[in-house]
Amino acid sequence: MLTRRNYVVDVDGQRHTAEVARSGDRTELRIDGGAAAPASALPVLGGRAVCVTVGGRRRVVHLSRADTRGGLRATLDGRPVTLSVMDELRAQALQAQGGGAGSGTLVADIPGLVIDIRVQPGQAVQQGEPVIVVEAMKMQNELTSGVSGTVQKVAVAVGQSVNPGDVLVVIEPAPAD
Amino acid sequence: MLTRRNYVVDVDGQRHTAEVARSGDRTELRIDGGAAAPASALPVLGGRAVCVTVGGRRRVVHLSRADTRGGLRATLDGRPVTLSVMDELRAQALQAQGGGAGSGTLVADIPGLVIDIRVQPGQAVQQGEPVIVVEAMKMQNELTSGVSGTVQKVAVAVGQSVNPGDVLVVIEPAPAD
Amino acid sequence: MSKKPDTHPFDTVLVANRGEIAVRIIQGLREMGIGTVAVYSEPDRTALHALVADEAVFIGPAPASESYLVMQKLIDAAKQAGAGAIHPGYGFLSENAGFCRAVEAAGLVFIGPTAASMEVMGDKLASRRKMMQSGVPVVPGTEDAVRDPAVAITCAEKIGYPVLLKASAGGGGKGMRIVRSAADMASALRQTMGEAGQSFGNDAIFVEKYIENPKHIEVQVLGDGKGGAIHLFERECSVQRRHQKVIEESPSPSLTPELRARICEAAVQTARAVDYRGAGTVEFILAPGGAFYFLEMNTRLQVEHPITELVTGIDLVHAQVRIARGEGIGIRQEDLSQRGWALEFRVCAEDPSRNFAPSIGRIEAMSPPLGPGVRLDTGVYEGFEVPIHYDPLLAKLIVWGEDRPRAIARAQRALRDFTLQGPTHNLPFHLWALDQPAFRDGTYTTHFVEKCFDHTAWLPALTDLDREALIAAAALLENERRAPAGAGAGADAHGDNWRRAARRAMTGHK
Amino acid sequence: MSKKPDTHPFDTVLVANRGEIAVRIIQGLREMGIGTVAVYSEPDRTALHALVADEAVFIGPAPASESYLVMQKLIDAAKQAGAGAIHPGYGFLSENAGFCRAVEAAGLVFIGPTAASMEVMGDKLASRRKMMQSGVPVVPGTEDAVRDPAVAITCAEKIGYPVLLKASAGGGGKGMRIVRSAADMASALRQTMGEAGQSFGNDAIFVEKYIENPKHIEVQVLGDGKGGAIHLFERECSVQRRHQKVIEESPSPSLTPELRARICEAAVQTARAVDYRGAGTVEFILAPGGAFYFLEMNTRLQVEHPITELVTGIDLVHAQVRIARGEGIGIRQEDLSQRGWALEFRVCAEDPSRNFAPSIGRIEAMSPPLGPGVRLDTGVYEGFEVPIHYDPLLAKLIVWGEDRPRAIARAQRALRDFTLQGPTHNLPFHLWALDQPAFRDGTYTTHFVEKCFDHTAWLPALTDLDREALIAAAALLENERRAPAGAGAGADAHGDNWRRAARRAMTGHK
Repeated sequence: MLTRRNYVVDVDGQRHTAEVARSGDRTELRIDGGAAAPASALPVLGGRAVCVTVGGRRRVVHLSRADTRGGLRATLDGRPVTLSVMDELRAQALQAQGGGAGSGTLVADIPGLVIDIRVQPGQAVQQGEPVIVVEAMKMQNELTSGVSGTVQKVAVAVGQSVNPGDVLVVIEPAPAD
Repeated sequence: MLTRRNYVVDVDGQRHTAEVARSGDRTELRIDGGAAAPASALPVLGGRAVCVTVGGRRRVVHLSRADTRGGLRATLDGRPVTLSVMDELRAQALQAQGGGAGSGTLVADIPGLVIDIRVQPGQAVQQGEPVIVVEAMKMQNELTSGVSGTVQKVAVAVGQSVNPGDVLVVIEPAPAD
Repeated sequence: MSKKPDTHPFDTVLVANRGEIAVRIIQGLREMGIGTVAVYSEPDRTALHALVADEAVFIGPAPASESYLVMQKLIDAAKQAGAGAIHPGYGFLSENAGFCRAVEAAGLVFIGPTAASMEVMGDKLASRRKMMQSGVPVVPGTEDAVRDPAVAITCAEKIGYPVLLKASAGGGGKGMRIVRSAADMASALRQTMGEAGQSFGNDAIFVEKYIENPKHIEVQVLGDGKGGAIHLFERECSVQRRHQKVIEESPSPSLTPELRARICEAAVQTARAVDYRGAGTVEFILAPGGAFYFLEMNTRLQVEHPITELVTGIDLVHAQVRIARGEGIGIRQEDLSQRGWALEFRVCAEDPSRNFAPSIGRIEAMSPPLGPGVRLDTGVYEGFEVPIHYDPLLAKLIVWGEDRPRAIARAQRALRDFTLQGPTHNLPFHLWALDQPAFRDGTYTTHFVEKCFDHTAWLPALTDLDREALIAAAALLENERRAPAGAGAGADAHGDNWRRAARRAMTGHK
Repeated sequence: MSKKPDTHPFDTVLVANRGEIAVRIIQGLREMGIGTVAVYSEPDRTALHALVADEAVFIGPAPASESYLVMQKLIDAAKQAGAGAIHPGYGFLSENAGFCRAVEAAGLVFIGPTAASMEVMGDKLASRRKMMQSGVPVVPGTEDAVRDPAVAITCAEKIGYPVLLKASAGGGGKGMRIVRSAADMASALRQTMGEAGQSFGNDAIFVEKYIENPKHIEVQVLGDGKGGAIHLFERECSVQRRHQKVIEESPSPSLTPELRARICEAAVQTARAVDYRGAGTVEFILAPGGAFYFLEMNTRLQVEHPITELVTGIDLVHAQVRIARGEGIGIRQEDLSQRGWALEFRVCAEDPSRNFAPSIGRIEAMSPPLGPGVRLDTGVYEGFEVPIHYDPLLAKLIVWGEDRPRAIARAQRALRDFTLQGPTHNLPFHLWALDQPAFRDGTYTTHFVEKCFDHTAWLPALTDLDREALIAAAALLENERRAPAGAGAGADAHGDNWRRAARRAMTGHK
């Protein structure tokens, strides 16, 4: 029985397609519409890595799952790679929902303590401008605005503890030039 | 809600009883019918060990499951311990089925090659007498009889490969003196 | 209590610290046959240091101010567990003279220097004065605190701009400001005094020549507390980010044998000047021309002590314990030599691409590098959830090689062999550093990272073959997860069935 | 092919071996910037050596005779992968002169001695004669093969009973028989010749004085292939079981400086006598009175080479490669010295309680010991299924300390810190050995294990507190498995949900 599935793989922000065709014990892989090559992936090192063979070339990739949405932590020869994989249909559905680069919402990504807020509601900010400082692990972490625009809301106060996912500041992006 | 369960724990061949009483977050342990003491067991070191606290005393035991019948591999400060645990009812049921020390059936415990057979059917053997030699990992492994008795059957031949669980020699135990 | 007046026997030690240094001290104590007591806060319930000690005492909630910094809790824990001595490690209370006094007042041995040494060395102005008296070179500048901008300007004109305004009670890169002209002096002095008063409760400020492109050289010393002292050669710690060391090496590639002899001798003089007891480190600034100046003395074991251990063959924790027991230094200067080269890499949960901001999370995978010339001192393990409350140092990778090029090559091998996934960390940064010409030729200064590191373009490019392997790994594993090749087993909706797949694959069940 | 006639450049090396030694060689090559090619048999598909190499070539089914011992497959694999040299490791084909010739005939560099050296040293009679000519002391006995019992008896009466009959082609404790009187000579000679003919295809037997209570001392040498040679001091390998070494140390506790100088000089003479090229080991028997005799020379890297590396600071794999490239030894004798003390423990899958019978299985849990002075060379990892087809050496734990007592104390710490579960192994045996008076005082001989080890009563007794902890761990975990405290999660009928429990506990979900 031949099964064929298509995936979208994101490697350090660059999008690739991969077609996996499996027939019995044999698996073939076609990357970015190129030629199909026999391929296998064998979990090794106690599940901490995968020994990948594509067209006879063997590599060991260290991999662990970062989230439940296809995000992976990958390391190749000590170099970290941002990797994610998604079924092609799901990738298309997500793309249809829109979304693009640069968000106006600053969200805490680690738990910490707000120690400085550099903006006020109504204030205009440039992309890259410091907005808020969160201290964690004895270090100060300055968060900058991802967009140019106007501060709509400051959701936290100095001295407040925040957790990952907490919204800190909302900035209304200025219309593109 | 209070739940109370009884276990039989074998430590290096010595049998103990343990009563675990749990009420909400609180667990108490009573060993060999002694006094009950608050106890906890926290898996640590990535599940390779357990941090046990009994009556305020804290110890780290390295533990992994050896089989599905309650057998465990335990190491305490580098010293290996043969450990098994069983629900009290199951332990009683097993005991009722009989079974005792010293079996007359020699079974291969590792894969290997039979390189010498020292006995013939009908021959009398003493407990501890060499019966068969199996080579594995370039080393010769001499198996001795667990009982005194008479060889009933030699189930393998020199040169034959054997796998764990294969019966090698069956010895009919002599009646106890 | 002791029979001989000068010895302080103890058979159990409480380690008033956490993380890798607590683990390393426990290892050292155990090797001497000494019982070990750890302390742990709530989030450190399952921390490695609490698991490896003979005993572990709970000392309170997460904030260090309610646990690791509470002197009485530590002393009570030591008494409760029957410990006769306390080892403070580094950080926390290790350089707190009050703690040292409290420990000794409780009848326990403090494994470290006297409170008096700590007090002199904890105050930059006091230690500068002490060193000037002892003939140890200090950076040109004022001898006393300066409140008047005019005095500061006079001094600056004498020694030449730029100058540094420095808080006497500062440290760790805090409480400093560069001044490049007289016009800036008044406001800079006002601001620095304000900050110092607020941060350290002491607004004493002094003026110092600002050394451009300096190197950070430090010398390990051991003192017997009676004026006897030896040195264990130098370490160079010029690779810093956020004013904190991140890679250290020993020997320093910047010293000639003659300069080494002089700087080490200055360190011994420093230790003698305060009758130093135990292990300490004298830090110097090395100017491009070869002039060196006393910076400060750290009155404790340093994070980077292992490189000295590898090069000299001396175990510093063992030496600390011997001295604390009153057995003296037990090592003669003439028996010491430097063999080979050692490098230490601080493995921190931080993101080099985001200005080294701290990262947290569970250690999802960890396999230490092994084999020749590699040492790992770690405070974490696979499965451990790194607490947010303490510093981001997870482990230290230390390598030794026959010479500097071989130590670097070995470090590259070990850094690549080190599997660590979970929090973002700086192992890739270390690989970056080892590839830089300024690191390889040893000319790097404390400005190395700020000058050379571009956080947007520091990771090596991926080759086409790299991409192929990554795409294949991701696609094939996702495919296996969605439709396992094995019979029966359904896809695991919650994700991670790779470990189980690994088990199947490795036991031969396809 | 090479530009300079005397250099043999290569940028990629095939490692014709498996397990820990293949991994260690790959590490060494990588540190020199050399590309690495592994070979693997069917059950080694997921073996560590095949995973860490840059490339890995499949060479056939499990039996070594169809994979690791097939010369042509190895040479083909090297050619296919573009390797310019082959490193044979130890065991397998490492001392096979035919392999050495075949490799060189294929235009590849053999990282090891010449075929001629191997041939002389592979034949005990030939090497005895060679050593006698060179003035190296050999055990008193016959110079030629003996077939006539009368000749053997004459010789035995001259040197005194007991004597040893030894097969010229034997090794590893095989092909030897003790004879204690003339009456036993004829039958013993007949049997030994028969066995030798059968096992080695060569029934040449010679007579040698049997040394009672001997110590096994060996000396590491490096030769340049042109008569130049140096030594890297001695190793003592007297802790043996089944005639195989299991603990080694360097220096030897049995040598005075004077005796050390003489035995090391004899080793250098041995290497010079055969124009030895590369790394080799000259083995000696040390008699209780201090007399020493040449035993044999191992013409390869030894299992126990790391203790020499730790004590001398020289990387032997790097040295092998430099010599194979034609760069010479590159180390001067006068620059070498011994620093501190090193011990090696062979970690084998074997059961000390069952006469060290091999054990197999999956490595269920493995956490290497870390921290100061500890090195682990391993060929396995957590999750790996140890194949039955090869030898039971899983890893080597090597420790270094400032002196012998401190090295022993550190070894005890490291052995206890080493988590290894799955196959039965001998880490507890090593802890036993370190507790024996004969080991601690250094008087142990090669009879140490047979004399001191009681396989029925060697494990330390469990204290009441030990029992309490074990019972609690077993009962509480079984209770948790049957009725998890957490809401929702049902008991896992297939057993092992501890790892998941660990995850829950460590992420704070009760």
